[in-house]
Amino acid sequence: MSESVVSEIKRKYMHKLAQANKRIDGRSFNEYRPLRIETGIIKKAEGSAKVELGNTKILVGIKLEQGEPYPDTPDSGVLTTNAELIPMASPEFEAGPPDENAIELARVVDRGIRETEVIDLEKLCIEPGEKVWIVFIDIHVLDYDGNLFDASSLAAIAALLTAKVPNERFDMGEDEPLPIKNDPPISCTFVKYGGVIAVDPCLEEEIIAEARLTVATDKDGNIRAMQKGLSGSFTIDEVRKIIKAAVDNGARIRKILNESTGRENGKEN
Amino acid sequence: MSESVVSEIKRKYMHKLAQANKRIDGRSFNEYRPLRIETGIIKKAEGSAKVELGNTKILVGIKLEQGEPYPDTPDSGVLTTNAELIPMASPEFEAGPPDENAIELARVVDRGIRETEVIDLEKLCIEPGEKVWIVFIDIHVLDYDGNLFDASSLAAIAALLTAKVPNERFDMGEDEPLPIKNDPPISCTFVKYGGVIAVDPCLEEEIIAEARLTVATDKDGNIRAMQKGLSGSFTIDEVRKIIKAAVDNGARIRKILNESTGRENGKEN
Amino acid sequence: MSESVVSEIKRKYMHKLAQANKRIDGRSFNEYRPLRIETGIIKKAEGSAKVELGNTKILVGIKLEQGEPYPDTPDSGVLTTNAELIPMASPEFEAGPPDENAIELARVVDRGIRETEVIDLEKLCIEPGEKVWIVFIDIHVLDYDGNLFDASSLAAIAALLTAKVPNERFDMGEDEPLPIKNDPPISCTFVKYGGVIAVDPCLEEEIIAEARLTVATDKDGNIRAMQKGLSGSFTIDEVRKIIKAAVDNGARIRKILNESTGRENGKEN
Amino acid sequence: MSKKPEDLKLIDENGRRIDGRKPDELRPVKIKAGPLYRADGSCYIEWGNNKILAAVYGPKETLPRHEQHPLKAIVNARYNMASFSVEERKRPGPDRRSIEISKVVGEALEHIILVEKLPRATIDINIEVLDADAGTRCAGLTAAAVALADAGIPMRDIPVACSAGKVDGQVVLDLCKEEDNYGEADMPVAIAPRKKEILLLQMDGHLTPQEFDEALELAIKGCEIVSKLQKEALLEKYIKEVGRENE
Amino acid sequence: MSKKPEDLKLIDENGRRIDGRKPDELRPVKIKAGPLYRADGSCYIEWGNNKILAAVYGPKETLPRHEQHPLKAIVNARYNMASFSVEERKRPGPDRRSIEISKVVGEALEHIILVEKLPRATIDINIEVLDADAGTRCAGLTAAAVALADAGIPMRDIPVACSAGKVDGQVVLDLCKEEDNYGEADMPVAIAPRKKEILLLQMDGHLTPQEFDEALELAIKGCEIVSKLQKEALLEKYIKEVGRENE
Amino acid sequence: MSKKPEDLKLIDENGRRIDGRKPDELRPVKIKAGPLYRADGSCYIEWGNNKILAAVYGPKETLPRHEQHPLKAIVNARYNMASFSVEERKRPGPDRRSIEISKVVGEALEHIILVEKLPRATIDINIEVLDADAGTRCAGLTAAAVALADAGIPMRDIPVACSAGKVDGQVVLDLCKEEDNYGEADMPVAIAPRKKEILLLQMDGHLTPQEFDEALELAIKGCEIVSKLQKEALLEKYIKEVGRENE
Repeated sequence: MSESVVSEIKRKYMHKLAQANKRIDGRSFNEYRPLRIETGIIKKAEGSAKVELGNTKILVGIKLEQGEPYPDTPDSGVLTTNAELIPMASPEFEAGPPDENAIELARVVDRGIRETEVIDLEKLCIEPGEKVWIVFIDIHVLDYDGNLFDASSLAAIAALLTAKVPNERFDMGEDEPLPIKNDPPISCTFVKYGGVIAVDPCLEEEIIAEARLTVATDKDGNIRAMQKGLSGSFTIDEVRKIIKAAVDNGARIRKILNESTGRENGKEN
Repeated sequence: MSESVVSEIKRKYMHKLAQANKRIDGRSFNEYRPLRIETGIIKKAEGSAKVELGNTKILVGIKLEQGEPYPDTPDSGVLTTNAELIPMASPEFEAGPPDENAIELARVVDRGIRETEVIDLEKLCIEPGEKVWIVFIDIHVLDYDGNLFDASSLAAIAALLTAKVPNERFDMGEDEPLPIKNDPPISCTFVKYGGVIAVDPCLEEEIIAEARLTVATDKDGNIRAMQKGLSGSFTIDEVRKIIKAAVDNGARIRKILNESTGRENGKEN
Repeated sequence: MSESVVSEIKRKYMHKLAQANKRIDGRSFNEYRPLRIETGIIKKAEGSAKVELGNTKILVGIKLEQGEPYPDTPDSGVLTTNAELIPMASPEFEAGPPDENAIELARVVDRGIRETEVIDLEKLCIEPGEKVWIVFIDIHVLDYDGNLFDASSLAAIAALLTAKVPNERFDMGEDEPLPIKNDPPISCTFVKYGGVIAVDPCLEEEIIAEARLTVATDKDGNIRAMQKGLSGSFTIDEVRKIIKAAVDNGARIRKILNESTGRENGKEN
Repeated sequence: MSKKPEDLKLIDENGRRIDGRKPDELRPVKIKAGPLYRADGSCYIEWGNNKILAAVYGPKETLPRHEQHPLKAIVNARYNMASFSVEERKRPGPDRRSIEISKVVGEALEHIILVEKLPRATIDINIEVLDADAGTRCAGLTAAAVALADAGIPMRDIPVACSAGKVDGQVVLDLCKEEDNYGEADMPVAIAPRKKEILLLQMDGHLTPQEFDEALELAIKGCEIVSKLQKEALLEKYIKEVGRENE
Repeated sequence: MSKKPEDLKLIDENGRRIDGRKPDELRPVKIKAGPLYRADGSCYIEWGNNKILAAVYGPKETLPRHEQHPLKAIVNARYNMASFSVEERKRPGPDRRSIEISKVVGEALEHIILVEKLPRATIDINIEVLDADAGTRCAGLTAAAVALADAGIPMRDIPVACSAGKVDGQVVLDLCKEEDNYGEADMPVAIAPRKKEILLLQMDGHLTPQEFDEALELAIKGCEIVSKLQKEALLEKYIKEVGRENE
Repeated sequence: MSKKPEDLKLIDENGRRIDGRKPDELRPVKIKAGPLYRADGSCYIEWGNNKILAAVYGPKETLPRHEQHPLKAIVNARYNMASFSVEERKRPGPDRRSIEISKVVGEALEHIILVEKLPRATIDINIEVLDADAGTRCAGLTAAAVALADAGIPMRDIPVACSAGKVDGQVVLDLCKEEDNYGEADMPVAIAPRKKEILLLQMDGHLTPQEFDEALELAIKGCEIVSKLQKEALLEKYIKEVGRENE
């Protein structure tokens, strides 16, 4: 994003730091920024979470509406994920329909939740073939200082884990918790620049990054999703190293997620 | 609109005129331009009216179609207002979807009609919750020489007052007049420039205007809608003075409206 | 298209050639380029045809879906034609919604098929007023070297003549051939430049062409459609001469079409 | 060209058409030059039940500059139907039909404008159909030509358009709505009348080469009648203006 | 202003409103200056159940250059509702309502910015409604004004907004959702408090001239209360920053 | 990765897959370089039932100029599915899936182009899926790489792509449609074969780290087989051209 406007001087400076085993914000290469998750903050939403990852701030709101199921899954609720890179979050973001960056972000978050079957979509069927719950995950990027993939994915999951089905609004009885099926995957993103690999890149690192790899892992240390980005390449060994680090970081992040969503004991609904 | 292209010289000249208590087209500051309303001119439309206000020309056409009501008002017809600032009317207007000026115009005209309940929407229900009449008000600006708000609002009202429900076209019996509920509000627009306040601005005045205020009043002299525009400000006293003038002008305009729509005696359908 | 970028030199050279009774690719003025039609090449489509006309390559795919009929023809299937001038085919084509050239192309092809009633749309009614087959003709221009009108029209017709109704995909029994009603019209396009009229223009001729005329004729030598294009004019005599040539070329092209679609004996379904 | 109801006769036993006209008779046509204040040139036409306004802006500098043509003026035509101009309300904005008509009408008019005298300029032609009956493209082109003349755009001639077609097997002039819907062919034609150059020519339906010749001749005859009305409208405006100046 | 259910009383026998407030009482308002990292200036406001963020970017060079204004800064305001901020999910992107609000809020704020000191520049104002109750345009404008000050944009004053209206025949301050839906008039007002200049004024419903005077006076009173909270929020941030610098 | 019907077996008792292949067996792949006339480089690929065309235009000057990159070429990839290439007709134009694929494929190819040798230039890569089976992004990237070479774009290597995945608990190469729908993981991989650099890597499903290693190895093996076919296709075209020149 906007690579051409960054001076070569800055790039060279950061490469030099990398050679000296240093990051521009003083972290070690395997150090995640401070992470804060807050849920249930939007009254009008069925679920919501704000994630602060360093200076990056993401707000995710969940809305449930009723609609028709897809013809090929008449017994299942529908999941749809949208990301808005609003101009508030960065001078580089422009108003208008989602661009390729917003679309990639929404699709990666969506696949992580969908493929792992975090939500029990079959329990969101109201009338088979006729009426089901549609779960809208809306990712609102408020402040952009790098690593939207991890922050957005976490915020979406935290919002889902604490969301409700709004039966009352539709005169269908009392609200109930959104049915959760599987433990969510934890996404962990790495970038490569100047010969080093850094976890949880801040914006200045993203701007000069050559390649990016996001790995989502489950609580058993298995891989649930991967997404490589940018025009640089990885060696096979680098990928293996990243997977290992993603599993390690994933466990720590999962703990924070569980604490902030009242799932400390790891028990599932 | 296009302020930057007007020479400062013109602005200064008009300010000088204003100090000498003169307007560029010779009118007094409380003088409305000649107003002409013609109805029933479009054969294919259910109602239509052409308003000529000085050189400004507006054509409004009314179409009625059948559709679903809004879920929260299952017993009511639907009203929808659209304004097209077509390139025919001015070299500044561009083809394409309505811009913010067209949208503000449509919304102000719409609110005036909707909030005062000019149309009896409940009589436009065909089958509760299933099928109602949808009233489309389409404002077509043909020639732009200032004060679109008043001219469009008048044309929309004149077209509605003389419109029919096209029962025949839908094999539902004979056509009947569109049910009118309340006496329409009359919109009156003022601009401020160079220390003076002028009613019914022509285009040259609009270009240099600092602030604009539209006040819609009913036949009892009450205020039914206001819309301030442009980046200048008004004092409280200026607003009071404008309201008084809007009531006075409103009575004169209402007379012309009633004459041209066959409502001379003020009797309502 | 991109006239302004062609050097005047090229234009003058081609005018000189024309005076010497020569075309830039060596053909005579009434000579069509080699034509090759291949059908049934896209497995996922209900019908498909690739037309190679000189270097111009067009792929047309037919899809049938189910949907509602138009209210005024409740017993008829629906025909819809779309053309995509994809950037693959020419450096002048841009991604995005169809421009005026693509729209004119699609509409001319569509009218030729619709007005002649090539498809028996009444046989494509499934449930009157409720459900009918919608026939999608999608014209995909792959390689653009002039005369898209004739090549696209031929490809669309060849694809239709060999298409099937996908009953199996909708659990409605076995697939059957798309019902064909009338013999298709054959479109033949001419351009005028430097005082001559040339059939089947290549791209270099189209760029400098002053006027274009497409004439579609049926097997009895009658005129079924005409479309004049570009900003030049024709005399009445030129139009008459073109019609004559369109009938002659049409017969030859029809033979190739029938051979490649298995309609050699001219018998209709 | 929809399927005709079986009992519908478009030509009666006396050879009269469904609206009472003879085969070679035009609908009533009224033309007024210069009705608009802002436009550089304008024209209002009533042609049968069609009501159409045309406005011309230009010549003006083409902007942004990289779109300028160094050798000639760019002619943009925009044909638009008001949403209330048709039986069932039309969504505002261009549909595929109006984009095609804008293209063919613009190309036809461009031929007659001395574009090479106006390099780097743009001429915008706006055609607004306010009330639509059959034949709007011919009426719109005819009005646009008057608006161009009213704007003082240099032209070789004043184009004019009229359609002919085939109805119940008979070649007729200037099809009305029912004839357009249920006839066998419709053929809009625009010409530059001075040299009878054909500027616009479209056809759908079924014509033998002989019928085509007949229809083309008829359409040109219609064009020549309307051409006179165009010139009268321009003259009337000119006389009024001169009158005003002499007051 | 929907049709009121017949048994709904918006003012009770003690003169209390449906949410317990007195007629001239504001909902609780909390303002925080500078919560965002990337923006040049920002503000978070909670006003009743409204939760709104405002961010300002600029002044920066207007690009592309041909859009620069040679004599003043261009002020772009963008009011946006998050799709989850309302009862029924809103489709992302601007609708007609938010386009109108962006326009009137931007015009109101432009008046108070010293735009003539920043020729060729652009100032972007973003207002994001995260949780919506009635009165978002007033709360959003109020937050945007703080964000502008936080960004160090030169201003003549700090604008502030508040609505008044009529409910069950009574003029009241700062309508809540039910009052907005079933009341008789709603009138958002924005002022520059120093000289009581009226920057934004909209009204729908039914007010006699006397009621209008009363409502305007009440709205201005509300503005003045909120204006103090704006200044406290800016002061608090200033004190924090000074404190940090002195550490 | 939809829910698998219970009685569906994707691997039979003999270890054969649903289309008869062995776990490490590719579908039939045919590549033809240079089938298009207008494009600067092109390639047609058939991979199983996939039929895909790729075309390259460039390097050409980036326009408008303010979008030029002073230090390198801009690489634009556009992956598009023809509306008739899938079971249920697809609306023309880019959907979210094709926008994402365009992005990841373009980024992968950019790495291998010597963009720094072509400052201010643009290279446009068009991938048109004409008939779609599983694995279109791998087949499309593979074809695009051949088209780039055919266009004479300077490259460090010729990229190639192939997917691996997991089906009925077994790691397999090059998933077909049923395996993609009902398998446990799909992982498209693109590499620069000379140094085995990983250019594209996506995965959805469930893999243990061991399975991932196995799948990656298998995908690279598949890439190497297809890489040979790419080079043969380019050689064949080269020989034909030389032959023609020597005639």
